[in-house]
Order: sequence, then C-alpha cells, then structure tokens
Amino acid sequence: MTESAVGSGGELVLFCIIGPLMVVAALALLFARKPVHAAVGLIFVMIGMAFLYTALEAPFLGVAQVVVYTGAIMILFVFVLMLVGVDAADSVAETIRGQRWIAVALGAGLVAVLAGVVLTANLPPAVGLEEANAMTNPVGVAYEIFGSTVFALELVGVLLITAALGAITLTHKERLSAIRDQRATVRLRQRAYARGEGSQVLTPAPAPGVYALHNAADVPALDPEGNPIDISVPRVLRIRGQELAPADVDGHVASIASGTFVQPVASPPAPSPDTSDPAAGRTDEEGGER
Amino acid sequence: MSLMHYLVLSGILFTIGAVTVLVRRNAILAFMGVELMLNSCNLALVAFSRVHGTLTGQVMAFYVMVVAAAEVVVGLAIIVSIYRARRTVSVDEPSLLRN
Amino acid sequence: MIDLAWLVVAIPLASSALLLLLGRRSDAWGHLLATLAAVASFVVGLLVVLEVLGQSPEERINDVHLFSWIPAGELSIDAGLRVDPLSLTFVMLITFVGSLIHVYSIGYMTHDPARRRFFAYLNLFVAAMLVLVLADSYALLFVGWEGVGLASYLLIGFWNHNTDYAVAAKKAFVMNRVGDMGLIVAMGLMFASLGTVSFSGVDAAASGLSTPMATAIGLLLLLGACGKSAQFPLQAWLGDAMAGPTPVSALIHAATMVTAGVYLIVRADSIFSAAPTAQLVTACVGAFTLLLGAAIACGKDDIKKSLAGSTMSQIGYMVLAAGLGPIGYAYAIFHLVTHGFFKAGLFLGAGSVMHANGDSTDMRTYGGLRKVMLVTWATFAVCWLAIIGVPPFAGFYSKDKIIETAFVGEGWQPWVFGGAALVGAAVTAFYMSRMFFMTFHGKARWVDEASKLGADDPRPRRHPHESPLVMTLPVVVLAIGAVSLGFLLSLGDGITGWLEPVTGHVDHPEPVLPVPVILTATLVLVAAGVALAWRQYGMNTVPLTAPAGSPLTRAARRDFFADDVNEALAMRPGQHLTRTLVYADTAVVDGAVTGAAAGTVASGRVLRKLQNGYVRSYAAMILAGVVIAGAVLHLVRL
Amino acid sequence: MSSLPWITILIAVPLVAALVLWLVPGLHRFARPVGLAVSLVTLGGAVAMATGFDPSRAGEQQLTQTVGWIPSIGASYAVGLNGLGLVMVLLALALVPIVLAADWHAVPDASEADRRATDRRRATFVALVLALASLMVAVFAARDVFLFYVVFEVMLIPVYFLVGMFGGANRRSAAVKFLVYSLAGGLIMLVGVVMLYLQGPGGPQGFLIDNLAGVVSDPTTERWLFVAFFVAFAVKAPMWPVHTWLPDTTAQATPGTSTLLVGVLDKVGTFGMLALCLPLFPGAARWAAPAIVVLALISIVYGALVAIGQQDMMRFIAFTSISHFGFIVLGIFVGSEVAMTGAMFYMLAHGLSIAGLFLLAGYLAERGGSRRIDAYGGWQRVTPVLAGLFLVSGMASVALPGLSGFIGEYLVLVGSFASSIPAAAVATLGVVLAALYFLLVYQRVFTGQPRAEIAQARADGALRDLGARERWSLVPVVVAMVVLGVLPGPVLDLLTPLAQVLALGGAQ
Repeated sequence: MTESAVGSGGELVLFCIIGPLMVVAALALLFARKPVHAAVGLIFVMIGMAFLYTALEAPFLGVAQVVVYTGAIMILFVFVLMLVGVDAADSVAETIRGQRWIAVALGAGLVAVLAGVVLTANLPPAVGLEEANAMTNPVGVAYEIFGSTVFALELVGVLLITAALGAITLTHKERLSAIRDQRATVRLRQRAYARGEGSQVLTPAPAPGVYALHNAADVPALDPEGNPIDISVPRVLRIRGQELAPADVDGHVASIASGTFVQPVASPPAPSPDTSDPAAGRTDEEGGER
Repeated sequence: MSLMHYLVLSGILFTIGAVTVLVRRNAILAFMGVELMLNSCNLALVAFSRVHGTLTGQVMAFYVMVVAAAEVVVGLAIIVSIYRARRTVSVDEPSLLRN
Repeated sequence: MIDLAWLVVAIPLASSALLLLLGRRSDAWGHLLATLAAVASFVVGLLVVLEVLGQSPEERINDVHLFSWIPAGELSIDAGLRVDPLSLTFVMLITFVGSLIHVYSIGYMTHDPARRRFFAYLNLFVAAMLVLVLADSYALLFVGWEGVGLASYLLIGFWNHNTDYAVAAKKAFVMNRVGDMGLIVAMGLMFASLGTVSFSGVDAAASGLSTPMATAIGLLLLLGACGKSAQFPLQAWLGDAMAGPTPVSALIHAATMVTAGVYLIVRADSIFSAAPTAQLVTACVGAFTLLLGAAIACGKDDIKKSLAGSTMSQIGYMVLAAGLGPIGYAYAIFHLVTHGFFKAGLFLGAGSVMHANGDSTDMRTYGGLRKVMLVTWATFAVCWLAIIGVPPFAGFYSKDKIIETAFVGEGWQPWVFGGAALVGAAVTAFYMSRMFFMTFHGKARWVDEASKLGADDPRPRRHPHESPLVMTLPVVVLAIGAVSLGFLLSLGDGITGWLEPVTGHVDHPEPVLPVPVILTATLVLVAAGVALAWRQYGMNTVPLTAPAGSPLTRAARRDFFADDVNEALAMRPGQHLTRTLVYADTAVVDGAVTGAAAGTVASGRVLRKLQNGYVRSYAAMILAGVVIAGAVLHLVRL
Repeated sequence: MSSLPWITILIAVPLVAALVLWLVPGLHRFARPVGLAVSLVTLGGAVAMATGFDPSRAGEQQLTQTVGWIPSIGASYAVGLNGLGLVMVLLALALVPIVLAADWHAVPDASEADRRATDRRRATFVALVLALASLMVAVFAARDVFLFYVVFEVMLIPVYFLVGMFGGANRRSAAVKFLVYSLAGGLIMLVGVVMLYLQGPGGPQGFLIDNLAGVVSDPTTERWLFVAFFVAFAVKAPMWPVHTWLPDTTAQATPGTSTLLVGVLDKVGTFGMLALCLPLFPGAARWAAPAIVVLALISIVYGALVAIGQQDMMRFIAFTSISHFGFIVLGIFVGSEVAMTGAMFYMLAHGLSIAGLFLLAGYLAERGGSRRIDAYGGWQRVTPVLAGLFLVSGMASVALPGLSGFIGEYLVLVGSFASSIPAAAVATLGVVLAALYFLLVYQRVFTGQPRAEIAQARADGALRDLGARERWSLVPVVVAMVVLGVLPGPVLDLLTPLAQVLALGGAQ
C-alpha cells in the first residue's frame, strides 16, 4: 500500500526490457511472411504479457496467461496452421485496392486517439493491490470469481461447453460417400483426363529427386529432355516457393537441364542456347526464394 | 508512479492487432490479430486493477481469457471447415458475405 | 292562394323529375304532361296575380316563408318566395310564353326521338326560372340562376352528338359561371358587410353601406347580369347558343332567361341606388351592347344568329333603362315583357321558316317565302313592326319610353345614352327589315324539289310549306300580344303603376329635348332604316353567297372578334398554363418526391459498393467507426 | 338503447366479420353477399345510434366510452362522437355497402378451375373493405390522441392491400407510393404525439384530447407540435404540394377503393385538423392560418387547372378532389364560423359527389375498356342513364345549387368573405374553373358521335346501359345529393354548434 510498493525500480526495468521486445514480436504479425513465424511472435508476446501480469501483482493471471494462451490457444493455432498447410493467402501482397493505406491510416488514427486519451488522462497514483492480495492473489481472485460473479462464471462454463460442442460439430465430417480407393481415384483421374480437366497426367506423379544425386523433396524430377517436372514437387513446397531449380542443385544437372551439357563420348546435337527454354522462365518465376 | 507506460504498451499492441486484422488475408493470422487485441485489453485491465486497488479488473481479464478461449475454439473450427470446403483460408477469396 | 305560390314552381319541377325518372316509359305522353304542367303553372300564377290585384298597392309585396334552408349559425338562409308585382310580371311572362312554346314544341320536335327528354328539360327550365324570379333572397335567386344555366346548357346541347353544339353549350355555361362568380362575390360582400343575403334584409340595411362597398357589390351584380343577359363583355356565348332547338332559343335566349340580368338589376335597386357609379357603368354597358348587338345583327346571314344579335341589342335597351335608376326600371320591365312576346314570336316564326326549309338557317337561301307561308309571314310581319317600334305595335310603347328616359339627366349622359338609343332604333329598323325582306320578299333563292330545273342550278332544292296548326297557333297568340300588349299595358297607370310598389314612385322629369322632337326623330330614323333595307334587300336581288363587305360588316360577322379576344386573352394562356402545370406537377412537384425516392435508391446503390463482401473492408469500417467515435468522445470531453 | 356501447359495436361488428370471412374458407364463396349484409347491418346500427344522439348538444362528445388501454403510457380506449364525427361515421358506413355493390366484379369471374382462388380473392377484398369500415368508425370516434394515431396508421394497411392487390397494372408502385407518403406524414405526427404527451398532465389518461387541449403553454413548442400534426393531415387531405400520391393511387385502384379513399379516408386529414389541430393548439392554429389559407387557395386553383389537363378519368377526378380539399381547408382555417360549418358540410357533400364520379367512371371504364378520356365520345347516346347520373354527380361536385355540393361551397365562400375578401375572391375563381373542367370532360366523354364499333355494340345489345345493381348502387348517392342540397338543415344543425366551439378557439 505504500508508494514504493507500487512500481518499484525493478519493475520499471523489467518493463523497459520486455515492453519493446513485445512490440517487436507483435510486429511479426504484420510482417512475417510465414504464419508460423507470426505465431511464434505472438507466443512471445503472450509470455511477455505473463511477465507483466506478474509484475502487476497479478500472479494468478500470469500463470493463467501462460497456461491458457500460450499453452492452449496458441498451440491450437499452430496445430491448425499445420492442418491447413500453407496457402497463397499467406503472402503479404494486397488484393483489395487501397486496403493497405486504409489500414495504415486507421492504425495511425487509432494511435492518435489512444495517445490522446492516455496522455491527457489524469491517472491517480496507483493504489496497489497489497490489501486486495492480502490472502494471496489467487485466493482474492477466487473470492471475486466465485463470489460476486459466480453467475457469470456459470454462464462462461456453459459458453465453453457450447463452444466445444460447436467446434466438434463444425469440424466433424460425415462420410457421405464411399471411401475413395485407388481404383476410384484412377477412374476419376481418367475421366478428368478425358474431359480435358485437371493436371492431364494419367500416370502417378513422378517422385522428386534426380538420378539419386539429390533426393530431397524440394528438387524436381527431370524429364528426358532435362526439364524440371513441377508436379513432382509437393504442392506445399511449390506454393511456398521452396522448389529448387536444377541449377541450385548441381551444375551438372543444370547443364543437362539447359541443354548445354556435352556428352564426353558421343555428343548429340545440342539445342542452341538461344532457344528459349520453357524451364528457364518458370524457374525465374517460381524461384522467388532466391 | 503512474502506470501510464502499461497503457501505452497496451495501446500499441492493440493497434498492431487491429492493423493485422485489416492487412492480413490469412484468416488464421487475422485471428491472431484479434487475440493480440484481446490481450492488450487484458493488460490495460490488469493495470487499472492495480491503479484502483481492487481485483475486479483481474477478474474481468480472466473472463476475457475464458471467452477468448471459447471464441478461438469456434473460430478455428470454422476456419478448418472452410478450408475443407474451399481449400483456402483467405478471408478475401470466399467473399462469403457477398450474396 | 298566395301561400300556394310555391305550386307555380313545384308543378313543372315535379313534371320534369317524373319525366326524367320514368325514362322511355313516358315517351308516349311526356310532352303532353309537360305542356299541361306549364299551363297549370300559368293558371296558378294567374290566380295569384288576381289575388294580389285585390290587395291595396302598399300590401302587394308578400313574403311567403317556406322552410329554413341553410341554418348555419351567423348565416341563416330561409327558403321563401317573394310574391310582388315584379316577380308576378315575370311569372306571367314565363308561364304564358313558356306554355305557348311548349305547345309549339309539340309540333317542332315531333320527329325527334328524344322529345320527352326535351320537354323534361323545358319544364326544368321553367321551374328554375320561376325560382329565380320568386326567390326572396339572393341565395335562393342564385339557385334559380344556376338552375336556368343548367337547363340552358342541357337544351343548347340537346343535339350534342354534334360536337359544335356541345362546345356551344359548354361555352354558354362557363361564361355564365364567370358572371355567377360575380354574383357569389357580391353575396359574400353582402354577408360580410350586412350579415344577410335576403332581399328584405339587404333592402333594409343597404342605405348604411359605404359607397365603395356598394359600388363593388353593384358592379359584381352587374357582372352576374352581364353573364346571364349576354351583355358586353360576356356576350359571346349567345350567338353560339343558337345551336339549341329553336323553341329553346325563343324561350330561353330571347324571352326569359337572358332577361334575368335586367331582373337582377331592378331587384337590387337598393344596392344600385347607393352606388351611382355602378349605375352609370350599367347604363354604359347597356348603351354599348345595344349598338354592338345591333351591328352584329346587321352582319349575320344566319337568321337565328341575327335574331340573337337583336336580342343582345334589345336587352341592351333594358339594361340601359335599368341603369338609369328608378325612372327607368318600369320601362325596362315593360320593354322586357313586350320584347318577350315579339321576340319569341320572331324566333318561332324563324323556327317555322327553318322547319319549312330543311333546317337551313341561311337567309340568303330564303326569299319569296310569303307566298308559301302566309300565316308565318303575317305573324312575322307583326312582330317585325313591333320590334322596330312602329306605332301602335307593342315595341313602340316600350322602346320609345326608354329612348325618352335616356334623354333625361344632366351633363353628357343624356346626349350619349339618348343618342345611342336613337341610333340603335334606326339600326334595329334596318336589320329587322333586312331579315324580313330577305326571308319573305324578293325572288326565291331556292328551287322547289319538284321543279325540272337542271342540276347545275346553284340554288338549293327545298319544299317550303306552312307549319301545322300546333305550331302556328302559338305564334299567332304571340303576334296578338305583340300588337296589343303595348297599348294594354300603358292604359292608365298601366305597368308603371303596377310595378310602383317595387320600383318606387318617381315623378317623370323632363328630357333634355322635348318629347315630340324625340318621338319624331325616332320615327324618322326608323323609317329611314326600313327604307334603306328595302332598297338593299327588297328591291335588289340578294346574292346567294355573301359579298366581301366592308370591314365593319366583316367584323360584325365575326361578332366583333369576341371569340378571338376570348381565345387570345383567356383560352390560349389558359391552355398553356394548364399544360405547364400538368407538366410541372409530374416533373417538379411529383418530381421532387420521386427524386427523393430515386436519390435514396441511388445512395443505396453507392453505399452498396461498400458492402463488397470483403471481411477486411468491413473490419476497416468498424475500426473507422471506433476511431471516429473515440475521437468525438475525446474531443467533446475536452 | 343509448346504454349500449354503440360505437364499440360499430367498430367490432365489421372487424369480426372481416376476420371470419377471411379465415373461414367455407365462407369464401358467399363473401360478397355476407359482406354486403354485414355492411348494411352496420349501417342500420349507425342509424339506430344516430337516433340516440342529441342534436342540441352536437358540439359535445356523446355516446362516450372510456376504458383504460395502456395505462403505463397514458393511452386509453376512449371513443365518442360529436356532430361532425357522427356525420362522418354515417357517411363512411353508408359508402361501404355501396362500394361493395359497385365493386361486385372487382375480381373478375373465373373459370371453374380457378373458382376457389377467385373466391378467396373476393373474400379478401370484402374482408379488407369491412376492416377499413371498422377502422374508419374508430378514427372518427377516437377521443384519445394515441388511439387516433394508432388507427390513423393502421388504416393504411387495408388500403395498401386494397390498392396493391386489386387494381390496374401499376398498382404495386401506386400502393407503395401511397404508403410511403402516408407513413412519412404519420412519422412526423408520431413525434408530435410523443412530444404532446410529455407536455401534458401524464397519468393513465394522459392522451385524452380533453386533457391535452391547450396544455402547451410555450408558443414555440405549440407551433412545432401544430406543424407536426398538420403535415400528417395535409398529406392525408391531400393539399398542395403533398398531393401527388392521390392521382397515382386513384388511377390504379378500383373505383370502390378510390371512393373510400378519397370520399372518407382523406377526410380523416381535414377531420384531424378540426378534431386535433384546432382544439389542441389554438394559438398555433391562429399563427399558421394565413399560410395555410394560401396553401388552400393554391390547392383550389392548382387542382382545378391541372384537372383540366388530365387524360385519365380517375386522375382527373383526383385532381378535382384536390381542388375541393382546398375549399375544405380554406373553410377550416379562414377563421369564420360560417365557413367552418361549410367546410364540415363540404366534407360530407364531397364524399357523395366523389362516390358518384368514381363509381360511374368505373362503370364507364368497364364498358369502354379504358380510363383514358380520349377513348370516349358520344357515350350519352350509348349509355344515357350513366351519362345523366354522371352529369348529376359532376354538377353536385361543381356546386350546382340544389345539390349537396353547393351548400358547402357557398358557406365556405360567403363565410370567407367575412374574414378575408382577397382569399375568398381567389377561391371564387375555383367556381368558374370547376365548371370548365367538369364540362370539358363531360363534353369529351359523352357528347359528339360515338365511334362506329361502339354504336354497333350498342345496337347489338353487347353494350348495355347501367344494370340494376349498378343503378341501385348509385340511387342512394344521388338521392342524398338532392336531399342534402334542398334540405341541409338537419345536418347543418349537427355541425353548427361544433363550428361555434372550434371557431372560438380557432383562428382569428
């Protein structure tokens, strides 16, 4: 209850260290290309938040923050990210015209308003929670929760159960059709081929990796003419732009791919270098990682 | 001393969360933005709890957490089911609110 | 009997209603019932007259209260009859001439399939006209006033399958309504200034009226009179009204209805006495119309339209006399009565001629009809002599008195009014003689149907014949009246004495010229007019088609451009105004409303763009709302 | 007799009948005769009620009944009739059977297969008209501002459906226009109603007109409230410049609907001015009177001039009504007792003449297959009875003496002269224009030569003059026109006391 108890020097130091770090971590939400990075940033923010709670004489909340947010919610997020995989939506390129500027302007506006409010606010000196936390903080909070707000607690309980049920209902998938076995898959693929739809490949997709030189999943297979076969690379890698070009792998393979490779024994007539190589264009396009 | 700096931090985090919702197309990321906003509010609540010397703010923050948990569960379930149906989690792509 | 005076009105009204309600079922006997009703009305009227004659002159103004008509608080109007010499004079004229014309119409309308309806309208007219003259308040008078307007509308447009006739009927009604407006405004002013519209109330209080108010009321009453009596400037409808069947022209547009204006002016004596300016204007209007009508009558080749011009002119005499004040009232009414007889006779004669000539009204295709229509010729001749004022025919007595009275007064007025009356007499003599000679004398400008003349003869083929007895008899009776009435009514005190309870006693002042001089001048001018007409139309051959004529003639043929003026001043601007307003109503007034609606829709369309289906746009809007709300709250708190 | 709650009975009987007719499918086949019988019974009830009315106290509310309705907001079910209310209720209930008879074939006969659908539509029509009858009684009898407002608005519903379901090709948009216009006016009035209550004494009967009369002390507030009420009534009446819904609506509605709409419903506007605006806000009424008189004069002349230019018979009649409503409003606000009596009588007379004109125009359109004036000509020879009745109705409408229209117009005009000579003089112009517009239309429709095929149809008997049903639907109207024109005394006795009461508190 004394002045010194509220906001000791140590607390300020802690804040000065954690606060900026939290902001930086939060910015990952805005700028990280990969959702997982953003999620990690957010986890950092959550943990930082738990520190701050503890510093703010709310140890119960600090623990709950770690357990609930970091331990449950964020794990759920990461889990879903895993489930959903990567997507074109992950890119930060804007699709709605002007949305980014609107967002920036509104963010600035929000900052201005909040700053206005906070800076002009006449905050009284903090009372501190020593008295309230006399029986330790969790007990105090418990008195509050199971005392004056017990009805709300019951309601929240109902809400949680409902949410759980809702989540189950939403994600539950009735099997409405027969299991798609290999035979059915083949038939579908043939039908699609006949209609001129789909990938127009009847055979199984070729496996990645070339001549056993490299068998990593991100290396496309090469066709007999040495061009990379895109569909041999898993979709996720392709979308992420992690597909490698032959040149990244090995100069030898690249020379085969580009047709400049010369057989030491018998040299077949090599295609002239200036003929446009379809693979070259594609490599530029898709090799965004470089 | 005042607890002004907590409020400033709370405001900054809130703004970042809000802008995230506006900017990111990935539904999961946008959702994370929402979480960030909730958290920043919680921070302010806890700070005010200390200012006033009562635990009401902490209890409030607790309830926010619980409700946020429920919300996340349902929200992520929705995202998953949309992904199943549409193979994407872009909030623009489905334009579900159109028509 | 006086208490039963309402029967005079009720009998023809009931007959009319019966005929209209029964419809075709009464076709066979409808005309007889209607005629009987008119005659019965005459008989009742006669009995009332006899009873009134039995009263001493001071008691002759009887007010018969019937029922409370419009009890509206401050304004309470009773329906009642004023039975006095003036109204009874009219009752006699209307029912007597009316009965004769009913009889005549039996013959005239024999072949019309809608004869029953015609008689129903005639009865309706008689009833309305009787309400007009018997009313004891301006309000009830107005009922009759509009009633005769309606009857006139129905009868002018009786053959309304001819669009021109329908237009003429509408024109008559609307121009009458312009006059009626004057009457309504006059009544409003009476109520506003005197608090009553009954004759007795107004007469009692009129002396207290301020002069401007009295003048205003007087001029408005004059406007009403002008509308009904076809006086300048509302004269244009009368010529067109000749579209109606000829008996209608005789009864309504010559003998009775058109004289209602004169009745109104005489009746409103108390107002006009308080407003010398209004009186002067009345006299001027009368004098001007007198000459205008005469000029129009000279220019027309259509026998009925020429007679219409004559009617206008003769009523001009009456209005002139009425405008001269109490000294002229009795003579105005006197001339009105005699005019009723001889003009009705002339119209019925004209009707006979038309009837005989296949409904042609063009005098240029007549000529020499005396030989084939002797009775008609004789009666027409008598009426002709009466109207031009040859002694001892009726017109001489009445018109000469008006001319004499016109010369009474001071300053410029007697000379102008007297001069106009004198000139009018001369012109009357000319145009009536022209009509008489063109119709009955000279060479025939038609060919008998049976003749063997070649088909190239330009003259129309006709088979003129004398009308049946049912048509000639009424004309003969009217002709007898035209001969004798003037003499009979000026016996002793004559009509002047009879009307004295109403018009008040006046010592006859001396005219500015000695009476014998005026008399001589009149007769000389009349003789000159006749002689001129004889030289022009009796001795010479009349061409089949009208010569171009002088500008004056051409103007007279076109009614002195009255229609053109009305068209240019009222109709055209009115049409434009109407069209503009109709356009403005949809475009501007309604346009504002539909515009507001369209604006709502359009703004919705614009706002719909915001609803683009992108969640992030919605989120941006929410955030914008938060920012704005927060900013507003924050700033307002500051 | 008088102990019975007559007004409530008159409200309830048609309403219950309407519900039963609508909800019981078995009755659908007999909807028209049953509806007619109910309306006649109601009319009989109204006449019986009128015998219990004391004419010597016509200025006061009689046959009153007050029951708490929503005490918490001060609304009560309070009904009662003064002289004007009685006259309007009688007019409304007299027109209902006439309209039902006249619109007997508003839903055309259908083949056997569609019989059930046709019967249902007919039942709907009859039920809507009966419901409207009930509401009309309620609105004229309401003594509670809130009750009045509620009925005023609820009345829109049956009219909306009557116009929107049974009518011409553009009936939907016409109905929407009508509804939006009326709702806009009503909304403004609602604000006034709430404000007025707050000004009043409050309590469980805080909406009673008697408790609210003259309670507003602040002149500015009073004026705002007056305007709020007046705008709603002006839209309803309808006055220039908020009249444009009327022609569009009547051009689409059935003749019977138009008759009820213009003949009775629109009178709710002028009735409201008399029953609410004047007693509640006497000071503001005096303040606004000059402006309103000017608007009324514009309505008179404008309506008449625009009527001349109309091509559609129903629109034409609508515009003549706008002119006539101008006369009524003029009479109410010009500040003369006589003129106000005239205006009230005018409301009755106009209801009669408009019924005649609309119904006859409808009969004509049934025969000629068009509502355009140009499509006719020479019909007097084809349908003489129709032409004659049209002439009589029209003459009553243009105030020919001897017919009902004259009494009202004459009193308004003559009374106005006592208050304002210029205003009265301008209004008199309307008299001439009235003759012009009516006779022009009569000439274009009924005179001249009928077209050859029409004449042929007449000769063949394919085209008949008015039949018995049509004739008898009009006989009461025409008889009333004549009787009221000749003997208006009994009705005027009912209205004069009220005019004395209101004119004292009213303008000038």
